[in-house]
Amino acid sequence: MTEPVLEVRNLQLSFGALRATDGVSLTLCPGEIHALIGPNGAGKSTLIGLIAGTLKPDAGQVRLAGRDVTAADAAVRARAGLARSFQVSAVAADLTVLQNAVLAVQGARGQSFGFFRPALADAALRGAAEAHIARVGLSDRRTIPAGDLAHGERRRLELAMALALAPRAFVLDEPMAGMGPDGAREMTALLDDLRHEAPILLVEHDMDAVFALADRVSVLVSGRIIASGTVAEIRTDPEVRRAYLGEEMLE
Amino acid sequence: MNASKSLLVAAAALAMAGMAQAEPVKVGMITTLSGGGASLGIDTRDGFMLAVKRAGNPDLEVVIEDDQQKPDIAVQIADKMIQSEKVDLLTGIVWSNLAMAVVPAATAQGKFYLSTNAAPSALAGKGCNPNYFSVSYQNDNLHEAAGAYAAKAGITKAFIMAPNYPAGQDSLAGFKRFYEGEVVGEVYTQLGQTDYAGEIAQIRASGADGVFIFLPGGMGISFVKQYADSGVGLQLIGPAFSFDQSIIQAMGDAAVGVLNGANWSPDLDNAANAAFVAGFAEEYGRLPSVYAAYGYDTANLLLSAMGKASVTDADAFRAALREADFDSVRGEFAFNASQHPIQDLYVREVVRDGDILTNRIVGVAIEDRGHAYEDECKM
Amino acid sequence: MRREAILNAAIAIALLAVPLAAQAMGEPFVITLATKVAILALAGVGLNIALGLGGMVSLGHAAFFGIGGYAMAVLAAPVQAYEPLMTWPVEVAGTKSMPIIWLAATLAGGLAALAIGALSLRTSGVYFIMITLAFGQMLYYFAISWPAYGGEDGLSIYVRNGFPGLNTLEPLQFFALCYGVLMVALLFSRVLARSRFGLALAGARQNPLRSAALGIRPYSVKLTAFVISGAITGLAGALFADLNRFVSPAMLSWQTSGEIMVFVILGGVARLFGPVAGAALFILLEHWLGGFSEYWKLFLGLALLGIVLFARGGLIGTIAGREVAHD
Amino acid sequence: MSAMLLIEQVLNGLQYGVMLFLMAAGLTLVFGVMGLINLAHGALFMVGAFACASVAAATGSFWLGLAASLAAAAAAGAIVELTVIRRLYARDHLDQVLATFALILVFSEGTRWLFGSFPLYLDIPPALAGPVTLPGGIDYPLYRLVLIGIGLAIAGGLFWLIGRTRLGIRIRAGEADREMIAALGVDISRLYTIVFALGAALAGLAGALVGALQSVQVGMGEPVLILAFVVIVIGGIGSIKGALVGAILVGLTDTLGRFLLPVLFGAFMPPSQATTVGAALASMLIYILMAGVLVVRPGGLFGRA
Repeated sequence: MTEPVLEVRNLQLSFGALRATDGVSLTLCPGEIHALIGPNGAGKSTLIGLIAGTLKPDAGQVRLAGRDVTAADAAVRARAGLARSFQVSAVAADLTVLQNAVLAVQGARGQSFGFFRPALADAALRGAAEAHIARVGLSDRRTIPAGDLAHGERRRLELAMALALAPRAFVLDEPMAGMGPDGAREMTALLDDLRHEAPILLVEHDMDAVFALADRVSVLVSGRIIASGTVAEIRTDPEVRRAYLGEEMLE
Repeated sequence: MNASKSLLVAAAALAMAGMAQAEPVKVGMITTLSGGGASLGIDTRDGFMLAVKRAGNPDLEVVIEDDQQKPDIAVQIADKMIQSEKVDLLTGIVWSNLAMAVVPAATAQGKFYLSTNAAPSALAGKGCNPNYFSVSYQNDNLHEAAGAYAAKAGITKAFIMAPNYPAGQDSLAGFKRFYEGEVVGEVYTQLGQTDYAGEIAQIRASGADGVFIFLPGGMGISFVKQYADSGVGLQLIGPAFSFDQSIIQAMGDAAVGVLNGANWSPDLDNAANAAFVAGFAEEYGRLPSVYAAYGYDTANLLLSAMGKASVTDADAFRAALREADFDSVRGEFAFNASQHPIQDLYVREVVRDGDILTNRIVGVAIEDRGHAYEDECKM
Repeated sequence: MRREAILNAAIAIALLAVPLAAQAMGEPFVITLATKVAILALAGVGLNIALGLGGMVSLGHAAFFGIGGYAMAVLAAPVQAYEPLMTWPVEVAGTKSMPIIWLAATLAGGLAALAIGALSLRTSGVYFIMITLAFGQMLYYFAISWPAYGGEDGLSIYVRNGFPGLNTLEPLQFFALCYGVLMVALLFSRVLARSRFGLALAGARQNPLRSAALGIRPYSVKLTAFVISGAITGLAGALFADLNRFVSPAMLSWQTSGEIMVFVILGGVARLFGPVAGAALFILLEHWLGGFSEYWKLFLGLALLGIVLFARGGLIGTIAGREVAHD
Repeated sequence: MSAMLLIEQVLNGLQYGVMLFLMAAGLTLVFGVMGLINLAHGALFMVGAFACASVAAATGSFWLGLAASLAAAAAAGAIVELTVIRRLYARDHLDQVLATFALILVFSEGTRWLFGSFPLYLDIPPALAGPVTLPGGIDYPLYRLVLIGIGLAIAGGLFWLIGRTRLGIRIRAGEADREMIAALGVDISRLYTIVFALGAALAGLAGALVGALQSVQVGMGEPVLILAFVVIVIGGIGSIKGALVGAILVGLTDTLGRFLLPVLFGAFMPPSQATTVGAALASMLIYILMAGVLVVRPGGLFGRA
């Protein structure tokens, strides 16, 4: 097995008495899609925050490409190649698709402190941005303000922005959320393609997508990983069935 | 006719027949008519306009604007009056900081300025100007009166207090100039402060036998009410601004017995004053304040000069002003070399007269006082 | 967008035409008013960079405005008193030269914004509003009670400072100078909005979390914008002090902050010419209503209320429509 | 300097803080529940003082005046909420700042129109006038002691109201989730009006109580408003407990700073200079305190951020 791109070691974080993340360890290796599933309130968003650097752990380590980034903030981790998407679409709504993509490219390159030349007049920036937009199939929408995009298009724009970071690892928070069946199918195909770019840590509720895409699945319940393995192993794991189906029946 | 920018041309009917120079004079009055300090400006305006109305001189035109107690607004109004309205003379500013913003520039442009109130030391000494007259006093005067009289009133160990700004610092210096007792405590408060419990505790602990305060406007009202309630009970003395007609009603009985240094009082015994106080009460339905008195005197000084010289001849008009040939409500009145008044300074006491509170003179503090900066004025 | 461009051009031309006409008709005071509009608009352009582009609702911009004013006074006062500015460690003379004063005011405003912004930007939203307000008040009280430079009395500079080749005492020439500075600032503001930094600032305003995930630290971007904003407002303060030939703590009061903000919002937040339109409307209202009634501020308040509640997007937004300039 | 004087100054600081609390509580409540920043809160303080002064002058009873101040400020608050504030909840803070700034102008000039430019007279009720001797021999004004008592009682009442009553549960629920409480069938707009009127009444009460001690004049609300901002920033916005702690902290810092700093500087400076410099620094002290708190805790002492 190759050296993992992203490695999380024994992460802990409590909010008061609540242990939101309780000794989580996991790895993400080149070329794989590692799905993270779990019922609502299991602590998935907290874990993503810890990995992305918007939250600081009480204990434990986050390593990116062999480097300890636990002390680095979100912007530093992003420039080190950690590409993150958000559960609720997070784009700058007043900016156009192209502007959002250029923003992502200049962010990745650390070139945000240019005060005079128009950003869109920079051929290198613009070229890279247009390439990423083309990759997710939004080329004909590039002058539309991101706020006016359809839901699925916005998710794809997010992916284009994640691509701009020349990522070593993707951390995607529910990219299928709110999509119709067609959109979900398209997104599944896109993700399957993206894994060649960089491995994906995929947090997702859409089990069809998870089962179609994931090489490995980890199950998070109450801040702990209770099982980890291939799709087939997870399907038959008794503890997962209990934790999960028990919850599902309540819903 | 609107209120803040009224063009008042007095009725021609009473025009004096003997007027040699019928050259019209246009006066720009810049004063505070809105915001927290409006009562002072309103009294200034009303006193001034009472004199104008009584004189009925058709050659005198007055333009009035509100400075909102903001220096930058005052400067712009002055620019406007000089550039657009082409006034010959400016007057009316209540506050020293506004005067410092307006007066030097106005006099530099050859306009006369007659001060109805603010008279900062900078304009009395080094910055004195042939076109600048203070009709009211020099800022230190009323503090000096309080200082000179304090020992006579039995204050041998004084606790003195003022806000921490230039006028406050000048006031404590002015008090100490003629005070013969000992200063046992000296405190600067914050400008605009409303709670004086801390200072009152210090007064109580200081071992003083009297307290001098300079706290203009609302600050004085707050202090006097809190001081009365504290039961400290030492004699209070201050300048007239803090215990004037417009303010003491809001202090209530807490103010009764307070001494204050002044150069005018409603009970000052002369014919001009009696006529002024009665006329003001009749016209506006309230007793006049010192600001009204200064406004009234300023207008009468101006009218007297108009009778002697044309404003187009600046030197002659200046000479006419310097003669101060008018019946001041303060009795004897003359200008010194720096064109500030030489006048008697009194001490007044706040008394209850039926339903209202007012001031009564209790003694003369300094006779024929000029001011402390005369030597610095090279004019 | 095109409609807004036409409107902007019309405003720029009108602001230039009015004083020229006033000069021809012998109404110098109108020129003074137009100069005031240009200077206050410049302060608004500064605030608009923080407020409109960066989404930082600062209620403490009077601090930078006042600091700019005092920078002018500190440099110019020693000259009129025939004294050096300082004698230790080296003797430095004061100056009456506008370019040097402008540089000093810009730097002073920027530095103050760096200090205040570094602390205030640790928070956001309503905290940020209150903290900037409180820092402004802190400087205000300091200026009142600190005896050097006049305290509450302020400081008069009897003769307006000079600019090489111009007679600044001539109202029209001083206006031209202020108008020129305003136009340069507007141009800079437009260039800035479209630059890479402008894009990063828009990202940090609309979605700080996303910006961080793209490797752009919102704190640094916003702080930089706040410093630029403070610097421009500081420059406006120096010009304002020169207009009045006077500086006082009143420039630092929170009402000044409120008024600068009113210009920006009246005209239209994040609109290039918003502050110009807002300042012009405010000065017009002030003079028109002021001639009407002693209680003119009551009507000003009602007018403002009406504009906030029913004319969103300010003057420019109402006339030019919703679109925001991004191309 | 004696220990007595120090104790008296601590009492003064406490009393000042408690009064600030009455202002800050309404402000923080309105922000916590409605997410609204209200610059016009100081205007309601002024309304309370003017209502109390005019009713007390007409009837001769301070207590009727006090009741009038509560009623007038609550009514003014409710009217403002119904006509203006209501339209601002969905807006950003910028619009709220501008609209409430405009309200200050309307209230200030409106009051001046009605009552004139001269300060009004309002005095301490005779029953509470004069000093009492405390254990240890300190003469202290009774009225100020009563103010401390009233303030603490109201603080207790507010804790009870928020923590134990149905209205309190709704207020807390409203803070947490606007849609949720609406979905539960609570009339959210009526709740907002009530909360705003409650905040206004507290400000009006503070205005009347303080008005007996200080000058009742137009513009009296703004300095207090800014101090109340400092208080809730220090305490943490939305937290009543934070407002109480912050208010007392600010009250003590300000009073003791004004008293002690000149003494401190007097140790190594000539007296007249020490008083000037000390007073200048004392006026900045609470802002320095605020900056210090923010460096350590950007969300305030009891804030959620």
